[in-house]
Amino acid sequence: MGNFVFDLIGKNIVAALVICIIPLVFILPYALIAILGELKIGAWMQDRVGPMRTGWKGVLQPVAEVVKLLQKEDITPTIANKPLFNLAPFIVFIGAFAAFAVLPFSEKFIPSGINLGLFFVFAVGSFAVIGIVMGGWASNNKYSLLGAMRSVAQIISYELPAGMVFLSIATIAGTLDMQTIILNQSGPIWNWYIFGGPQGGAIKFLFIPFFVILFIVYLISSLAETNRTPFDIPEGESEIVAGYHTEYSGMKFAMFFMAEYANMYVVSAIIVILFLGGWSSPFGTSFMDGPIWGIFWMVGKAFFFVFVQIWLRWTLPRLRVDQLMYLGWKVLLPLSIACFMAIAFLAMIN
Amino acid sequence: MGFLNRLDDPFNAEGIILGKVEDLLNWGRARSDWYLSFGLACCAIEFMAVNASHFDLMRFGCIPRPSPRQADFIIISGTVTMKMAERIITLYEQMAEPKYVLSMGSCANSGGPYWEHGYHVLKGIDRVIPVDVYVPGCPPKPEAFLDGIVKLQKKINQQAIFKKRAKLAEEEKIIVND
Amino acid sequence: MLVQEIYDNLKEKFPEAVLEFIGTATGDPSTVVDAGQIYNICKYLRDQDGLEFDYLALLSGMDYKDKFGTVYHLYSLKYKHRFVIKTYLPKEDPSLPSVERIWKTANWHEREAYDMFGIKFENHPNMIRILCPYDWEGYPLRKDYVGQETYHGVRIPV
Amino acid sequence: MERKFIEYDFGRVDSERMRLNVGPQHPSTHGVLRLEIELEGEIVTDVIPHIGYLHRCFEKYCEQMQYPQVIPYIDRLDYIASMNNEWPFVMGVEKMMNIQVPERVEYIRVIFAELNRIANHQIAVATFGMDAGAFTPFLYLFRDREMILNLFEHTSGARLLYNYFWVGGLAHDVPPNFKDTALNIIKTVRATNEEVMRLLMGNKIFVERTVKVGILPADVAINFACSGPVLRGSGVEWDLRKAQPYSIYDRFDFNVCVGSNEIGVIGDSWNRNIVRMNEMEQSCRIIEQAIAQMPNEGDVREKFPKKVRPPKGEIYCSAENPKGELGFYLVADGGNKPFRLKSRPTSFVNLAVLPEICKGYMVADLILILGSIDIVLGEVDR
Repeated sequence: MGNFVFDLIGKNIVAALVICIIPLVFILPYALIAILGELKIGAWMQDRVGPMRTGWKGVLQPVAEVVKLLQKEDITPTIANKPLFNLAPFIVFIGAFAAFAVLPFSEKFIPSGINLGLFFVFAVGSFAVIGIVMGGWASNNKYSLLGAMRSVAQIISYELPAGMVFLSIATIAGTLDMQTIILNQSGPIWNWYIFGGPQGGAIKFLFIPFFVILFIVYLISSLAETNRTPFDIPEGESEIVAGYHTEYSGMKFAMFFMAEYANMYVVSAIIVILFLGGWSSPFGTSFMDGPIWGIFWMVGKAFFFVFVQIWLRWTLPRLRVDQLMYLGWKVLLPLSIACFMAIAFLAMIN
Repeated sequence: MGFLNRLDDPFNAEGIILGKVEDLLNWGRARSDWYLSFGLACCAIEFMAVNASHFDLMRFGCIPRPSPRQADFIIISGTVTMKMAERIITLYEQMAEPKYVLSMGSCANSGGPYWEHGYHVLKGIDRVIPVDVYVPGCPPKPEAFLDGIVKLQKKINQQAIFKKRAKLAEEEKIIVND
Repeated sequence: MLVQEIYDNLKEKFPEAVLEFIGTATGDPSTVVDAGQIYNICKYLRDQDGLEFDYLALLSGMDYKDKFGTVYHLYSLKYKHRFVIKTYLPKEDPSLPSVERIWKTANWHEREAYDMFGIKFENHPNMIRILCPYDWEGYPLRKDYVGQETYHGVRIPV
Repeated sequence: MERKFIEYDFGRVDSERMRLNVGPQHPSTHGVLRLEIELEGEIVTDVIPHIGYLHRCFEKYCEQMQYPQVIPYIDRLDYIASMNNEWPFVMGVEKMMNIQVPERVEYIRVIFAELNRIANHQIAVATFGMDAGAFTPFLYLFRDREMILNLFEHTSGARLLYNYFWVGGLAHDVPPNFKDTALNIIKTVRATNEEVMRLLMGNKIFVERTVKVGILPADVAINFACSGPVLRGSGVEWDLRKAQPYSIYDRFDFNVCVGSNEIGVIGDSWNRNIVRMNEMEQSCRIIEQAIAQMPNEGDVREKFPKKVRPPKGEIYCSAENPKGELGFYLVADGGNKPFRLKSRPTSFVNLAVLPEICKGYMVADLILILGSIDIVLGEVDR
C-alpha cells in the first residue's frame, strides 16, 4: 500500500502538507461542479434551462456565487453567542474534510492509510452534528434551534443502521482498512460486494440479497446523514425557514454549503468503496485498470451517487420528523441487524 | 491615455489591477443574485410564474433563499400596508450588505390603485426603504420583471467599489482637516 | 321554505323582538329584529326543526349614516333555504350580543365588524381588531371616517 | 395489504413551551399571514392567526368608486381566480338592474370561470406540494397554467387581473381560435394531472405526510361556514353550482367531488387536495360541454346598460369560487356608487378554522394543513 506522495517526495513534512492539501484542492472544484450540477440537473428535470448567462451556458455560475459570497457582509447577530456562532461552520466543514483523510482515490493514493479507516469515517461523520447544534443554538433563533434539534435526532438515529452496514462489511472483509476492502473486491465486476463479494460457489448467491439490502439501507442512511431530500428536515425550507443556518450569511454560510457538498462526496465514496469496488475497474484487472484509472473510476462512481442524491432531491417530498425516526429505528435498524446476523452466519459457514 | 496610463499606477482605483478586481467583484455580485423568497400580493403570483419553467428566473442566476441573511436583494412584490411596512424594514435591515431592493408593481412603486383612498396602504415602498429598480405594471408582465432584473444587474455591474472608497477617504480627510 | 313563512314562524315565536319585514322590489327581503334578542333568535333559527340554519354565510356591519346595524345571511344546507336578519344599533356606543357560540364562523366576522365600525359584541371571547393594526385609531368604514396622518412615524396620505 | 399509517402518541412531557412566530415573511405562509404558534417540542399546542398584513381597504374603495370601477378592485381580492371573483358581483348588479345577458355571454363566462378554476387548483396543488418539499410538480403545473394565462391574455389583455366580466356582458369578444385553444388546454391539463397524480399524490412519502393530518369533521366545517374544497373534503356535498344553480350551470353534467375514506380519512389534508384534483377533471368536462353547446354568433356587448345605476335595494349574490363560496352583499341607494359592498371572503372564512384543526400536530403538519386550506391573503385581508 505504497503512498504515491511519500514515494515521490519522501517521508517529510512537505509531503505531509501536500497530502493535506490535495483533498482540499479536490473539494473546491468538486463543490463548484456539484453546485452547478444541482442547478443544471434540477433545471433539466423541471423543463427549464437553469443558469445560462454566466459564462458559456452558465458554467461559471458557482464561481460567481463564490465571488459574491466572499464580498457579503458577515453578520453576527447581537444576541448570538459569538464564539460558538463563529466556530460552528468551521467545525461542520472540518468534520467533512477530516473524512477525506482516509478516503482512497486510487490504489496508490490515500491521504492516510490507517487500518481503521472505516471506523475513522464513522467517528468524524458525527462531528458535523456538533457544529450544527452549536450553530443552531448560538444563533439564538428559534428556527435555528428547531433545525439543530431535528438534525441531532436525525443524524444519531441514522448512524446506527450505517454502523451496522459498516460492521457487516468489516465482518466479510475481515478488516476496517479501506484499501484492503477495495483490494478484496478487485478483479471482475462480480467480485464487488453488491454482487456477493469475491467468494465463489453457490454461497455467493446467498450473500447477494443481504448485500443489496445493506446497500439500500446505507443509501438511505447516507441521505439522512447529509441532510439531503427526503431527509432535509433540519433545513426544511418550507417549515423552519433555513433551519440551522438561518442566521448565517456570507462566507460562513458558504462553509455550511461546502460542508454539505463535501459530505455528499464522502458518503458517495463510502458507498462505492463498500459495495462497488472503489477504484477497481469494472472490466477486471486487465482493462482500464491502474492507479490513474483508479482515480477515474473512484471519482466517477462517486459522482454517480452524487447525481443520485441530486436526482432524489428534485423528485421526492420531505418526510416528517416522526416518520424519519420511525424509518430509522423501526425499519432500517432491524433490517440492518438482521442482515448483519445473516452475513456473519454465512461468513462463518463459508 | 487608456491602457498604458492605467499601467502606470496599477493600484489606483482606475488602474489595471484594482480596476479589473472591481470588475470581477461586480461581475460576481451581478451574476449571482440570490433573492428573498417573499411574496406580498398579486405581484407575488406573477413572480411565482417568473420562477416557473416558462420564464425561469434562474437563468439570470437568481436563486431563492428563505432567509434574509443569505439574500442579496429583496423583491417588494405587491401592496405594502402600514402593518407590513415595519416588517419590511426589519427584513431589509436583516439582509447582509451589499443589498438591493426591486420594487415590483404599481402598489410598491407608489400605492398603485390604492393610491387615493387607501387609508392603510403605504404609498410607495421608497418611503421606508431605498429602492434600486422600479418595475411598473399592475401586475408587471414577467417580461417586464425580467427586464427589471437585467437593469439591476447592469446597475450592479457599474458600481464603484474602490473609487467610492477613495472618494470616501478623501471626504473624511476634508472633514478631519476642517 | 319561503322567506315569508320563516318570517311568520319567527314572528310567532318572538312577537316582541321581531320588528319589521323589508321586502323590496329588487334584491333579497330581510327581517329586522331587536338587537338585544339576536342571540336567542339565532339560536332558535339554528336549532328549530324545519328551519335548521346551520350555515352563517356572512355577518356584516353596516353604517346607515343615521344608525349602525348588523346583517346576518343564513343558509340551511339541509333545506337549501336562506334568510336575512338585520339589526339596527344606535350611533353612540353600538353593542349587541355575540352569536359566536352558535356559529363559530361569527368569531372573525364580528371582530371585523368591530374593527371597521366599532360595533361591540358582548360575550365575544376575543374582541380585538383583526385587519387593522392593534393600535389603529378610528373605525375606517364609518361614513365619517377621517384617515390617520401618520402611523408609527410613516406618513400615510399621498 | 392493509394500509398502515404512522400514529404518534402525544404523551405529556413537562417542558417549557416555546412561542414561535411563523410569518409574515415565511416561505410557506402563502403570503403575509402571521401565525403565532405555541410549541411543545415540535408539537403545536396553540395557533393564533394574525391577519391584516395585506389589508387594502377594499370595502372603503367600493364606496368611493362607481360600479364599473369596482370590478378591477374585485379582481384584486382573490388574485389567483379573478374571473370567478368578478362573476358574483356582476351577477348581483345584473339581478338588481334586471338585465338578462345573452346566451353566448353566459357560455363564455362559464368557460372562463372553469378555466380559471383549473388555474387556481393548479396553483393550490403546486404550492401544497412545495410545502411538502416537492418542488418539481410545482413547475410542471405552472407550465400548464401558462397556457391558460395566454388564452386569458389573448382575450382580455391581462395575465392575472382581467376586468373582463362587465355588467351586462363581457369586455371583449373571444379570439377566433378560442375553441381549439380551450380544447387543447384541456388535453394538456389532463395529461399533466395524470403525471401529478403519479408524481405527487400517489407518492408514498406524500401520502404518509398528508393522510390523517388536519382532520376537519363535517359538523365543525359547517359550523365554521367553510366552503369549497375544504367543506367538500369533509364529505359535505355542497357546491353552489349544484345546490343553487346560477347562470347556466344546470345545463351541464358534472359531479360534485367529495372526500372519501378511500386512502385517508374524510376531511384530512389529502382529501382536501384530491378534491381539487378531481374538480379539475370536472371543470374540463364542463368546458367541453360548454364549447359544444356555445352559440357561435352574437354580440357580447349588446346588453350593456348605458348607466350602471341599480335601484335602491340590497342583494346577496354568491358564486362557487375555486376556493369556496364568494359572495357580495351589495346595498344600493340608487346612486352610481355602491352604498356598501361587503364581500364574503372565502379564504377569510376558511382560514378561521385553522386553529381548530391543527392543534396536536407537528410544525411540519401545520404548514401542510395551511397549504391544504388554500388561502389567498388578498382575500383574507382585502
